[in-house]
Amino acid sequence: MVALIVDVLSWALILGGGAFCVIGAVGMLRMPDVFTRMHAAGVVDTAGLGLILIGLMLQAGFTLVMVKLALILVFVLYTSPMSTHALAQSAVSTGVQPLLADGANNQKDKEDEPSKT
Amino acid sequence: MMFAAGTLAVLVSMALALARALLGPTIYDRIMAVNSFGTLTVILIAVIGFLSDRPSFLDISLVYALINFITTIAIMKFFKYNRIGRRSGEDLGGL
Amino acid sequence: MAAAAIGMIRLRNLFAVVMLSGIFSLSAAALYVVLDAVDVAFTEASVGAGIATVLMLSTLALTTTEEAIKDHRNMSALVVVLIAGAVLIYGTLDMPFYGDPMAPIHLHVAPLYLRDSIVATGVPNVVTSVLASYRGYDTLGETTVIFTAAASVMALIGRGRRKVKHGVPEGAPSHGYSSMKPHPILRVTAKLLIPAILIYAFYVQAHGDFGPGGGFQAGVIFGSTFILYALIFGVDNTRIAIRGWVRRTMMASGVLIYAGTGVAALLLGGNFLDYSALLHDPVHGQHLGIFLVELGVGVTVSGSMITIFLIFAGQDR
Amino acid sequence: MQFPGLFNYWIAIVLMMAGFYMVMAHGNLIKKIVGLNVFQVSVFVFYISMSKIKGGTAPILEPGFEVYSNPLPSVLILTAIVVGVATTALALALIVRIHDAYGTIEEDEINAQESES
Repeated sequence: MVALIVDVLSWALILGGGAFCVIGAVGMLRMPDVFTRMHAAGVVDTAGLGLILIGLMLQAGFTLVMVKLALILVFVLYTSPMSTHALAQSAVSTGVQPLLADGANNQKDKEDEPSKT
Repeated sequence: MMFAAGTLAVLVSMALALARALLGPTIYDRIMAVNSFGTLTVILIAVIGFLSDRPSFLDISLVYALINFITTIAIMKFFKYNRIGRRSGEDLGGL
Repeated sequence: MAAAAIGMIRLRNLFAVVMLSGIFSLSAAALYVVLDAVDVAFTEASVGAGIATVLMLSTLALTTTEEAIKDHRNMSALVVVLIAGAVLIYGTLDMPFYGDPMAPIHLHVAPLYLRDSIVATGVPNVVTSVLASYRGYDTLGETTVIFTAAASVMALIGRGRRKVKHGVPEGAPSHGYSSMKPHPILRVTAKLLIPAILIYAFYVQAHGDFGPGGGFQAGVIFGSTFILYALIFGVDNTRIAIRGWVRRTMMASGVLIYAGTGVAALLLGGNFLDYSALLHDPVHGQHLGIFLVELGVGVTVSGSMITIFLIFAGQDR
Repeated sequence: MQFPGLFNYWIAIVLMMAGFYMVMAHGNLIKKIVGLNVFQVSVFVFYISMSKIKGGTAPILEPGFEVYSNPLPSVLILTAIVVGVATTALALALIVRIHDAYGTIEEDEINAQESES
């Protein structure tokens, strides 16, 4: 009985995580500029990875594997906001220039315009 | 079965992230795509470990989680400090 | 797997090559996991995604980031490549099929390794035991190659400040491996992460006998820790944290540990690198020998990686 | 099953062709190094795919598994990767020196400077 519940739960979690991954990736492809794409990437990093890893943890039970999965989760939850933060910051501090420089690259990344306000 | 479904989802997202890395107009799009491609690889390796009944291989994804961070920081730093004075995003035109 | 391959093929048309080579190596490692080569995937994970990309970026920072725009459609090269590919594909028609257990490669020494290594060395990870024991000479040679490469990098660009004759204008701002003062968030996180990664490197080193891992991987992870430190706290601080003589001693002493293990076996009455002679019980001797050898590899690799990175990163002062 | 049985080699060969083309057709030295890396990875994939046995698992002995893939290519490739990165570092160091000496990393420009002097 417990096994069944655990199975169903991890099914749901893994499928949900997979769905979040795909949603995040689609968002990454479809969003209009860097910063909104970062939001989408954040979905993959947190919801997708988190749900899938928790689902795997349920499958693993109380073993070393579960500890490792938890470690991965903790590390990613540490590092992913960090790298997004660093990325956004450097994008802000340098990415402003291309639009001010000239209109040469407008045809390529004109989508970037809204973020520069 | 459920692991296969997870693997499939992750593979699809990897393809999408790859597309963003190939298309991405600015350099930051590419960095971001590399980063989330790395995250997806972490998931993929973890799930494949379960898929093949050898979950002791999670070490690899743990390494990825760590190394990925270092790479992103390095790339970010490089572009932040090296790009100053040049128009970033422009030299990507080769597409 | 196919997705990985497509990504790799796409790679060559692109300009932001270095970042894509990062993706390339990530997908290669995923492919290795699928193909059951977890140790290789581990190495590719720590090397390809981390160090190689960082080194490429450092070189880009030292030279130029823009390739001269010209027509790259080189017909003769394409023809040569296509002919070579066609010949190779013709050659593969005689190859054994994918996953065929009766392929010649699986019939000769591999069953011997798989059957005997657990008995002879007591190490469940066959890759480690083959690496360190059966093919010990090979690995010794490769460790020496790494040491030599790092020493050559030192000899080539390690000494003196470069004099820029042309290229990068003098007024260009520093290339970015200076310290990262205005990033409190990064600094705090790095302080939390660096010890964890170091401990993890030691775990990989010690756990290499039982799971994927070992000296090469641990060395690279250990090195990446210092790379992270250098990225966030600055190259100069890293030079203080791990002095030049420490780095050089690490590079050299790893090879010495390796060779010394072999010589010790020689002195104790075995052959060179015959670890069975190290202790009374041959299996324990093998185990100890493998441990020592992996330690040597790890020390050399980490020393070399830190040295190479610091040389590249410290160039632009 | 004649046809699909060999696709792993073909993937390696296609990769090799990509890397080879990159080495030959591009004048930029860094691009050449990246091409060499691609070439290198193609050889790795070739070896590793040969070592795979259908239904086998990674060569870390554990009770409950009978068929293991071949450990020998893993060993060779493992060391080759690390040696590869060391030699890449060496090549990059050479490129830095070349850039110091000639001010460029384009092959034809270097040749032009050579023939001038």
